[in-house]
Amino acid sequence: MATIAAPVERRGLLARPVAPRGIWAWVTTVDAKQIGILYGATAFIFFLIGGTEALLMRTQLAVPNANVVGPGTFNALFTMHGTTMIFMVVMPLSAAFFNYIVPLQIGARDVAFPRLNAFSYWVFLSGGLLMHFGFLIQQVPDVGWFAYANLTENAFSQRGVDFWVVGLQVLGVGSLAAGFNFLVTIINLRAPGLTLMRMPLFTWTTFITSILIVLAFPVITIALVELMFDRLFGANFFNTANGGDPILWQHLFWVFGHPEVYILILPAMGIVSEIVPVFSRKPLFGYPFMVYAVASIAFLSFTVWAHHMFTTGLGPIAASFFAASTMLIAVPTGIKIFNWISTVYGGSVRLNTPHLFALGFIAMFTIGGLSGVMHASPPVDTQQQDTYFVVAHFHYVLFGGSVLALFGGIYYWFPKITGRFLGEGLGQLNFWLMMIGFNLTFGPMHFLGVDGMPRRIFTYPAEMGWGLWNLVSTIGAYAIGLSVLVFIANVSKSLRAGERAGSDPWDGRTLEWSISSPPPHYNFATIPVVHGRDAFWLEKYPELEGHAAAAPDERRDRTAAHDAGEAHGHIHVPDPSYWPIATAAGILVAGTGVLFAMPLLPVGLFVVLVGVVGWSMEPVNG
Amino acid sequence: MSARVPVVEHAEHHPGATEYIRIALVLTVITAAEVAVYYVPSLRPVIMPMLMVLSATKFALVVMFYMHLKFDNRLFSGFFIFGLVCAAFMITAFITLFHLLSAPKAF
Amino acid sequence: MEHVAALPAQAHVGETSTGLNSRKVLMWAFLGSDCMLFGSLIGTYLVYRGNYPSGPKPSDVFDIPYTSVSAFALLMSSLAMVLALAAIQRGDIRRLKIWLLCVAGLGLVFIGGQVYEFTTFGSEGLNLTTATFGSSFFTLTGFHGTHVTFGIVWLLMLWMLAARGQMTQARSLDVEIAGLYWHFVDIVWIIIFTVVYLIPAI
Amino acid sequence: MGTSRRNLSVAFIAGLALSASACTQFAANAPSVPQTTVFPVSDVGGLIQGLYELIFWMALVVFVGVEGFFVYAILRFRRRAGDNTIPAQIHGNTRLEIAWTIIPSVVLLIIAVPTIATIFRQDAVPSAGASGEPPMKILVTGRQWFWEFRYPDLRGAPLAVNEVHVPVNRTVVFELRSADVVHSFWIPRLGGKMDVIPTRVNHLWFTPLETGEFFGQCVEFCGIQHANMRVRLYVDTAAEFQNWAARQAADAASPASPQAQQGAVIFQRGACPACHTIKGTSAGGTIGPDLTHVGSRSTLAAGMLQNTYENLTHWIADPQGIKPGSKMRYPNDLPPSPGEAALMAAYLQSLK
Repeated sequence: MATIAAPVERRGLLARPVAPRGIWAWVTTVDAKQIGILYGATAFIFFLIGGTEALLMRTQLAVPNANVVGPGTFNALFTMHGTTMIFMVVMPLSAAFFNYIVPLQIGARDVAFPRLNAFSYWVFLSGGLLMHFGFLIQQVPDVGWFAYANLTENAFSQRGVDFWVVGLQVLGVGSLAAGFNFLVTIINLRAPGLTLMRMPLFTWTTFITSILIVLAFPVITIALVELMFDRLFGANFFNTANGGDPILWQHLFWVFGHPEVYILILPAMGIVSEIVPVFSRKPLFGYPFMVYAVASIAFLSFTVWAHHMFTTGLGPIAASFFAASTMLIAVPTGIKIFNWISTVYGGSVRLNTPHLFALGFIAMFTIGGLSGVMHASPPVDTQQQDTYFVVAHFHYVLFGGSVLALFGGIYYWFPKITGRFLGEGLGQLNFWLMMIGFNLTFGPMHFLGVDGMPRRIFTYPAEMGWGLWNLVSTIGAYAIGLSVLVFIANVSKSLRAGERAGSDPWDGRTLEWSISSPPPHYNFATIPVVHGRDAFWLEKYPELEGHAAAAPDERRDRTAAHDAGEAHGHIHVPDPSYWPIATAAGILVAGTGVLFAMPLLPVGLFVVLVGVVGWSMEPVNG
Repeated sequence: MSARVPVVEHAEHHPGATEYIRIALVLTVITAAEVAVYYVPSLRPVIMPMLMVLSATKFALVVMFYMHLKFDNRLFSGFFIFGLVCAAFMITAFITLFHLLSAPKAF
Repeated sequence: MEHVAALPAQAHVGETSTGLNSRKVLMWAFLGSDCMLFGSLIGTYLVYRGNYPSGPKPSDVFDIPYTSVSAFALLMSSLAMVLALAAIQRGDIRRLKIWLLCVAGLGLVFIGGQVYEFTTFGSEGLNLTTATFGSSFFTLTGFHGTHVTFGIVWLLMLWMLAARGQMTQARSLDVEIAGLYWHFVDIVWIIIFTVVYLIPAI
Repeated sequence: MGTSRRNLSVAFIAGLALSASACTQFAANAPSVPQTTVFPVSDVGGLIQGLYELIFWMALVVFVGVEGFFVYAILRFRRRAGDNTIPAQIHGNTRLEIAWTIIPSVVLLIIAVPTIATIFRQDAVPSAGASGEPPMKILVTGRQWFWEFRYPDLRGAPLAVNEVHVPVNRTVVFELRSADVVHSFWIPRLGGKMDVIPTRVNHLWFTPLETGEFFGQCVEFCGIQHANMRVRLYVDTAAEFQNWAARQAADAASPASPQAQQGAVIFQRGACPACHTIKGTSAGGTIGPDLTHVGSRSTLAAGMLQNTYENLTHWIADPQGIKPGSKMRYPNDLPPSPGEAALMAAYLQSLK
């Protein structure tokens, strides 16, 4: 898009905004750190929305024959809960860390395409809004986050599906843009000496996640286009009356959907791989094997999708193939768990809040992995598919996994981002409440699944014998809710009066801890040169790794270097720009047009065109 | 130790105009062959593999020479081939699942 | 401990870890990604290719000589594209402009052909709503046509810049990246031409 | 490492093992949990259960081993207050990596081999069940939101709705079709589920080994009333089954009581015959469930209500109140009066 860049001396359509303040600073920012904060804050708001939806569902299911919400509302709740948590919470929270942390970890001043980065965020926000516009007219998506055809055809559904289709399509554009950006950033903006096999593991998982995004999202894009053509123009992709096959949707959806699972979990694994070594004061055990494991999980994730479809009548040959490929994924996953445990083993283990969350991740993810092996076996899966056993499984992976790790990441990097610690006492309370609440909520769902309770039912009769565990589960859900309130209290307290954190509060190992907290606008006054894995640790304790001890004056105080850099005033960071948000606004208008008033569609597309032209004409200044 | 490397645009060998035109001639011949094959009834039994080989050859020629992948950085080949392999796997799987292993249709 | 001089953050200015231009890396990543996009479309088409219970069969509507000509036009546009690139790499802006126009012109021939073909098919009773064959055929070829159209706009913008004297030998990368995109669109059609048009629907 | 800490980790591991086995015990309440998946009463159910138990126990061993060692490692290497030493910087151990690549692979192979064997066994319908008779075919149609069953091989091709009967020890093959969207047919104690997909025919078979009443329900989300698309399967003795099938094949009984006769008139005069069939009368609609023997069913509205006179009256008078979104609607949404509903209920109750 930005390839037809004008020569530097020419002015664009609009002058680039110069270092504005206040709200305009956020609107026009192209600084990855600020964009990271925008991602994080927005995702957290969506987390509260998605969490509220979950609590409403749990309230309805607490006792048999409850009548808190009706069936239509319940279906909308689980659809929006799933969609929100996946696309508007876990992915953008991961993106928040990609934005804030990855450039710092690789010793870069920004990402490869700063304006594209801002565009990704605004498109993500637009997609989230489009998805929620249905609430305005009481037409909320209600066909599940998987939206199985042919329930989504006009004959069987209402307008809610349109909001899902358009919203997800737009969210996909944002994800793709971010995926490309981080792929190129990690390839091209590494500090000198930071070879691939020296990259911090979080950077690695970001890299692999970006590859997955780039290859998986086109597939859902096409599936959504086909569904949209069916709904808007009378195409027949999934219209069974004219030969459409609902199974094709399932295949396309899961070709995307399974890599998507790893898009959700790999960044979390990266975060854990950062936290555990720091708080065990040991390098990550088996680093190269961890990298190979991540890469092979990513590769295999494109070959296993039909394990979501074992009950569709795949036939024994296909079922055997997908069962075998699925089981294969357990091997690299196991390698990761064993390596984390070995990192702890023999270490000097501090049980601060970030570490508690990371260790909690390992313990809970192991459970999710083991239940995953159970329904990797198709015959067993025919008893577990679409029951609460599966709900338990993927919440152990995505909540016990992703969410715990992301909270760990917040506790870990909060001092870097704000310069203040989150409260340790409230943090511990947060962790234990969440851990207990989580296990109370999702542990009993294993029993409910074994007891034959299907997913996505808004009610059940008392005679089914599911009352007790549902009640326990609901109580647990409220405990999770409480733990989130504790977290909010902790953050707001820390932002006002948190204990000051220095540049390196945890005795960190990677480059982000080598600069001040919060980092300066330009990240690094001088681009560091990397001599090995755990670059900052190596710089602090060269003797531990058998390197000659550095002369004292070479142990640089980077904060001082920053002041020097600022004083020199020669550090170039990209100027803010209006075009990313303008282009994204065009997409928002176009999407709104498809949903409410077609005449708005060309208007929106015109705004996009103006945005792209303005963008490409904009002077690219350093 | 690898430091940052200045971006060098044209360090590699690029084929010249003559070579480009020669490749275009080959592409033309193959296209003609494809269309010709289509009209020869006696080739019907083997038309599928024949056409696939012919178009794969065209595909490879354009990618290797016009897109310079043969001479360019292996990273680019990596990206492209990984995408291509994933797509090919998906398409092969679809054909297998829908046409070779498919359950009987209910029409 | 050595430190390299402060570097601008933009990748396309100055140095990168790999020595590769970031925009070119982006384009190749995009092409890998686009493989999956067209992979999904072709996959869908192959699932549905035999399904035309009512409407016309592919063999009823396809005009192979006609489509061969437009496929050939697109193929030759790739030749013009590499010649345009060779021209700017030599610093020959005059030839660059000629070849760019030539590429865009051949692209327009292709698009014109597609518009005519779609119209003819429509009048013969094959459209997006004609069973699943129609849906998947028009979506696949339509997506490709959109790609071509976008490419034409891009090339014409490059031509405009060249006409205004803003393209120099130093900016040959701009042409190279547009060329990568254009060749990709061409190879996708090589596949589509074979899979959709030539291999007869059985 | 102090004794107390060792005791703690031993206690923790024991606790894990205990709670895990408690899981199986809690799930083991077969009588009070009608849809339990782990007390199979069919041959296929037994096959699946055997495989499940193998994987479950292996997973449990791995679970206790990994989590136990993990907790041990955390407790054992906890940093003491004031201790600021840096532990040995161990980067890895290739032999260990190879070991924990190979061992899980072997474990997975132990799971994969019987898995694949079971996939093929579950796929192949046996030529005869324990009773020696050939498999009986039952055509199943999933609809929003009820189930229809037809017995094409039996005399009079009997039909049943939401409650399906099969003879014990005879293999039954369900041919699954959908009339609208994707459903999934599942009676947990008889074996695994199979999706019911429009444009496709899927098969599910099992040989019931015990008589009794077994619960099931649709398990693929199929719209607003997905939760209320239940099914009951009755495994009868061969004789009971013959009787039942003969009754189902017969035409509807003529109404005997005056109320029932009045109800029949109202039924036939109203909009009901447009959607419902009552064999032996002129009502021949195919949109809603067949009502020829509705009085003999134990539940109404796909398992929502007990089939009593009061419930049926209520259901006829206010279907949208009981089952919002249900396809049971009246023209202009004008339901019959309570009196008419009661008379029709009397009629339908008489259709045993």
